[in-house]
Amino acid sequence: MSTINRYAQQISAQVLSNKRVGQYHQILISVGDVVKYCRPGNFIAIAVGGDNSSMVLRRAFALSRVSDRGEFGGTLELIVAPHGSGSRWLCSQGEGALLDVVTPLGVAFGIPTEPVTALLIGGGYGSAPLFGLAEVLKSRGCHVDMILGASSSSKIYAPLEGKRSVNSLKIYTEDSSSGIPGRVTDSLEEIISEGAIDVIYSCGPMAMLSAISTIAQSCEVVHQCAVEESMACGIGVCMTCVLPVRQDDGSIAMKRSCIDGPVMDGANVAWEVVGKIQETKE
Amino acid sequence: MSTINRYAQQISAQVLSNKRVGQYHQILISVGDVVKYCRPGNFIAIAVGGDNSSMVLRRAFALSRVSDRGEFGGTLELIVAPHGSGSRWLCSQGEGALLDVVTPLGVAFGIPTEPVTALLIGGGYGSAPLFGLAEVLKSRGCHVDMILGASSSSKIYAPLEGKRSVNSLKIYTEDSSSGIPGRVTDSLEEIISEGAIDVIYSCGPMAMLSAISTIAQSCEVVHQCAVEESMACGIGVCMTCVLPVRQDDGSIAMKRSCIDGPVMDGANVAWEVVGKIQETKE
Amino acid sequence: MSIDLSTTLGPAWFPTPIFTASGCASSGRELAQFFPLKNIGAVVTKSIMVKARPGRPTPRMAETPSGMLNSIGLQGPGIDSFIANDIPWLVEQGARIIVSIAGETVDEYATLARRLRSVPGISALEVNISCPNVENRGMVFACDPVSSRAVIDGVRRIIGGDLPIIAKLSPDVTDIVAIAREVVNAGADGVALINTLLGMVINTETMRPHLGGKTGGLSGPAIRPVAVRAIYQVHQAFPKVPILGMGGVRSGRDAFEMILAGASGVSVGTATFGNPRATLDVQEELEVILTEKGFTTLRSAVGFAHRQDRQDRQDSPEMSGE
Amino acid sequence: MSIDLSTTLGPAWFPTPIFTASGCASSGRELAQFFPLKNIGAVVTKSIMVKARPGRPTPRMAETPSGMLNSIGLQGPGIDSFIANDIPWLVEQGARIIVSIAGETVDEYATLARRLRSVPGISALEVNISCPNVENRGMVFACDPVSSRAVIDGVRRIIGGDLPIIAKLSPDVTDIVAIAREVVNAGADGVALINTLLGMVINTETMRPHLGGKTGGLSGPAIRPVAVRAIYQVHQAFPKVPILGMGGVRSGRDAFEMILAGASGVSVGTATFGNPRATLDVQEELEVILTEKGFTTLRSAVGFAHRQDRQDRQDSPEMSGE
Ligand SMILES: Cc1cc2nc3c(=O)[nH]c(=O)nc-3n(C[C@H](O)[C@H](O)[C@H](O)COP(=O)(O)OP(=O)(O)OC[C@H]3O[C@@H](n4cnc5c(N)ncnc54)[C@H](O)[C@@H]3O)c2cc1C
Ligand SMILES: Cc1cc2nc3c(=O)[nH]c(=O)nc-3n(C[C@H](O)[C@H](O)[C@H](O)COP(=O)(O)OP(=O)(O)OC[C@H]3O[C@@H](n4cnc5c(N)ncnc54)[C@H](O)[C@@H]3O)c2cc1C
Ligand SMILES: Cc1cc2nc3c(=O)[nH]c(=O)nc-3n(C[C@H](O)[C@H](O)[C@H](O)COP(=O)(O)O)c2cc1C
Ligand SMILES: Cc1cc2nc3c(=O)[nH]c(=O)nc-3n(C[C@H](O)[C@H](O)[C@H](O)COP(=O)(O)O)c2cc1C
Ligand code: FES
Ligand code: FES
Repeated sequence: MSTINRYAQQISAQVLSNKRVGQYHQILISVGDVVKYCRPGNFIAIAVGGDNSSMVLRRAFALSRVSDRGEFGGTLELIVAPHGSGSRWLCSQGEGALLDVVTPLGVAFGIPTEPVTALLIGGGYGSAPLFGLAEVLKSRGCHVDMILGASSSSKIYAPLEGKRSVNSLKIYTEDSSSGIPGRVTDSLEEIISEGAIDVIYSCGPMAMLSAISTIAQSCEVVHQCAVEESMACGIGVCMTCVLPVRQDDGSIAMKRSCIDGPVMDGANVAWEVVGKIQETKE
Repeated sequence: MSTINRYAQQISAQVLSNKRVGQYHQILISVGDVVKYCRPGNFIAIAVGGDNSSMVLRRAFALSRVSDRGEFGGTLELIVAPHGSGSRWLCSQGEGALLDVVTPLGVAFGIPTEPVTALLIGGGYGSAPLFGLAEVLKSRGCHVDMILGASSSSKIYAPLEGKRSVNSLKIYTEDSSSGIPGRVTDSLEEIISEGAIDVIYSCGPMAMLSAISTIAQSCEVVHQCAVEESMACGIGVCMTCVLPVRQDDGSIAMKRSCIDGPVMDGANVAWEVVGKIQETKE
Repeated sequence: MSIDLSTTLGPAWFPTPIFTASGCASSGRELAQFFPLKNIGAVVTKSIMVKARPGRPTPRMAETPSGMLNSIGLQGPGIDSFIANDIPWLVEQGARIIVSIAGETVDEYATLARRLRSVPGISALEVNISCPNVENRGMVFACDPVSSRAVIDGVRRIIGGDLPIIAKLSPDVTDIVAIAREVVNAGADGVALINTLLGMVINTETMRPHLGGKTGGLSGPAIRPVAVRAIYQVHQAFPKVPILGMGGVRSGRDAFEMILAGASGVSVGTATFGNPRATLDVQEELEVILTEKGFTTLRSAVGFAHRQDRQDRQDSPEMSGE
Repeated sequence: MSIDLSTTLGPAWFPTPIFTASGCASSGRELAQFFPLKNIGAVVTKSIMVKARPGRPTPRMAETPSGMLNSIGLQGPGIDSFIANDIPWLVEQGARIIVSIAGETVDEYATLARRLRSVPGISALEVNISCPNVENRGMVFACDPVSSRAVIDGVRRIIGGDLPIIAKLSPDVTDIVAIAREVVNAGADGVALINTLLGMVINTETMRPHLGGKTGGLSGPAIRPVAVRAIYQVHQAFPKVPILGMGGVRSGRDAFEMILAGASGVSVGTATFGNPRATLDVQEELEVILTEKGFTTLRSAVGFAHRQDRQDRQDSPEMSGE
């Protein structure tokens, strides 16, 4: 734990661009040198609402793509769904606006030391960190397949550049507005076995992560998922973001998803008691 | 009372320009037809801090100049001192920003039906409503002298165009940085008698209004002053903005400066007990 | 939209559940410049006392994060002038009227009730017991079960069964359910929850309490979670007692939250200072929300947050924070 | 700047008056990534209980206007693990340590005191009595003078004169001065004011209480006026009893406000969630303000807002809102 958030810095980041993409905003911000420590799976916590804001808590966003080259030096790309008042405020920030951010936070995706066959599964804006992850995996010689799902086509975030970094991309929509009708988990078992998948990386709604976990376990595939619990502090001091996680001795501990996550081993999360658990033996 | 605020409207007003003038901001906003009902002495109440503001109360500003001609239709000019968080927010609003405003509010300056000799006295941004007032008085054939005072030259607001609408202008600064060293009340008695003043109009800090009132009463000159008490609602419903005002029967009543003012007869205000009064016979 | 927004507080009927809050609409006149008073559920007037009162010294207000403090000290014209001037005017406007009364002794409340009982056009009395009781060490009536009971009991005796009585409680108590129990037992038809929280701001320039009266009442969105909790607790304990909810309501969503918690009516106070039309806006937004949620009557939404609760009673809502 | 920021809470000395708030800094480790813990006055650790505790179900938080609700349920590792792992680490950092303890029975507090009294490196105990008392109808200890007294009395007996005891009180009471009187009489060296206010948010989508634990504790700038009032009242009643102030402090100005009201130390809680460096920032800003105001010692500013008061005692600060 003492190494987590070791490189986190609170800095002022400038908005370089803010584009609408489907139902999302793709926001590029300049963060300088801290970019060196940013990995796929890390997140950023952003203060929202400006100087006289009634919103006292930061909002968390996955780092979608990290770049340390280019004319602006270190930059981060975020994919933001205008959901409530904080994310709407963020989506309304134009070029040049200054954001108060803390990053990189949390546990990043684990990168295999050997070239493996990886399946990346994203739901909604959950695809955000996966494109950056795909680039890293490819650079390590991995084979990368990707599946994205959402209720509707406008909620699929799949930028053109992103598609280039994967070997294959399947899209599922529940309303059949694009790709395959249905959910990402519909033919997951076949995809895993046919593709000879070694490891699954996932990010998206908790229900999706839970369903993937069940399948991954039955197929005996490693499953790293980035969870999303509501977070007050994002830095491990408040205990609001906890998830029940099975320990080696079989007991369940309430782990902080901000600091012991957001990337967790899907096999260890006690999905069936998320949000329910009150008593466990520790 | 039932006619007060009769024409008040809550509208969205666009910022047409925002210029720094000395220590103030001169802000021009477009308000449309409501301008027809705006008079010198009226004020405007502006919501501050945007959608997620922690500031729940409007801020009051005197209407400095009112115009219903020109390319933008009805416009109002405000002179704003960046004082605390609300006024600083307002001063940071650039061209095109939309403001949520309620105007015209309160009692305006009374305009004499005959041409008279008027002395206008302003302290700090208190000069704001006086230039608009001067124009109206001149158009009624009045002779208009003006005295402005402030601690320092940068706190004197006296726009060039404004100077044209008065017959004479004297400036006092306490630190001698421009005009006559000292306060507006220093030679007031002489000015009143030499200038054969019929009526004084004033606006500025309460201590200044109080000092002018004493002199005006000893010289038996009518004194209309625009008071400034902190206001929660600005529309007469909360009772926070009260001032002790002497009634015909000699008793003192706590009058609302937002709706029974801000323009009041200086001779009636019980200056000596402002902020102190607890018991009066009503 | 054919949704039935009507509500009742005891025997009193109102076409909509959205009212002004006492002290935040004066006696209605000034607000009438912004919308017709008859369009909202009711006007709750500024608490009136027996005699005219000048109130506390200024400054009387301080803005605080998402709220404000006020220390008006119940400035007002006294009951005679109020009955002569304000009530007839409100009646003329076609407004439903809830008169808020306040006293420094149990007798003063009774006197007010006596003066008001035969005045036509009043729908209900709101009895503001959040005033210091001069007969009992200056302790606020609503902070003491015995004093609270005595006031309501006195008013009830005078009023008989004619006018509904709503007792307005203070949140500054250890056990608001216990106070609610007393006033209901004493004959209150309903309770109004909540009055302001006692607070203070120190002016860091002068290094003195900012308000002339030193302490003041905290209102506005900042206190909404406290109000919702109080409404929820009292509705849970007395599901049949009508509640007039208030405290930081600024939107239809906020009013809906209080209704789900158990309020049959909702007063809009401080929000009016930021938006003169707030009461009407809240009402219009509430109607949209209820419709979207599939309610056809307001009544069916009252206390809805408790319904599913009945199944999982094991986790008691009488828990504390950390 | 040669200003003397040092302060004392009973026999304990601290180089600066700015501390973390219990439950808002965990056991310090995570914050140490953002500033050296030895640079602030003290780390107040998350309330620790005898046994390990998983806490309440999620969601455990809801943002509210200028504040938040939390319902963590005192999740923690239990006293043994805490003493074995957390204290030594904090000692190593050179931090001053105030250990917050919490129990469900009077005995549990005594047990915690017994385990802690001989642990080296602890500056003071903060006794969080805002937990439900399982022996007394689940009523929160701090809401009942008798239970409050019993807890402090039990801890004092065990601790002897060695460690200062600071009793942390709840604002959810009718008379906080009365509770302060009890704990001081029982031997508390000081009081911490205030814990969170009991609140609730209803999720208008699900139409159910938003928090897993239904109610939660309200903190943040929204509650600051309530905290300042409580500090002012208790300092007025017991000018010699040191107060650790907290509730919505986010800037040096806010800490200064509490110090003027009577606080000898100030804890920064919720502000840390918005700004990990908040505690240190508050401390640095406070130093600038004190200097600008011409204070050469922190001590001379404590309770300053009362000094001029002594002259005009006629207007009592024990007034209510409207
Ligand atoms: C680790 C992590 C990564 C995230 N990555 C992204 C991302 O890449 N893109 C994106 O659009 N969103 C992301 N989110 C969700 C994002 O933080 C929420 O959409 C946002 O907090 C909603 O805030 P709001 O002010 O718009 O909504 P409001 O409803 O006003 O928020 C109120 C409070 O609830 C919390 N909250 C509300 N919705 C969520 C949610 N879905 N998850 C967690 N907390 C919530 C907020 O943080 C806030 O404290 C992520 C969340 C976490 C925890
Ligand atoms: C009738 C009237 C006319 C005014 N005209 C002007 C004008 O033309 N130009 C201008 O710059 N200012 C004017 N003011 C003062 C202006 O409203 C305050 O400067 C402004 O409210 C300060 O707000 P703030 O948020 O910057 O300060 P803060 O200190 O953050 O304000 C906190 C609260 O105190 C109140 N307050 C603070 N200072 C004053 C003050 N001086 N007077 C009244 N209330 C105050 C605010 O309204 C707010 O509710 C006028 C005030 C009134 C009542
Ligand atoms: C300026 C002001 C004056 C008030 N006067 C009264 C009053 O006279 N009688 C009363 O019962 N409540 C009074 N209140 C309390 C409100 O009626 C209401 O209970 C409280 O403010 C919470 O609601 P809000 O947050 O919507 O304002 C007053 C509140 C304010 C802000
Ligand atoms: C998430 C959270 C957890 C808390 N946990 C504790 C706790 O364990 N013990 C305690 O005495 N107070 C606890 N508190 C209360 C704080 O210490 C503090 O008294 C309160 O939040 C007011 O201060 P603030 O507004 O600065 O946060 C907690 C507060 C929060 C927000
Ligand atoms: S969000 Fe605070 S501990 Fe995770
Ligand atoms: S500001 Fe509310 S009555 Fe004047």
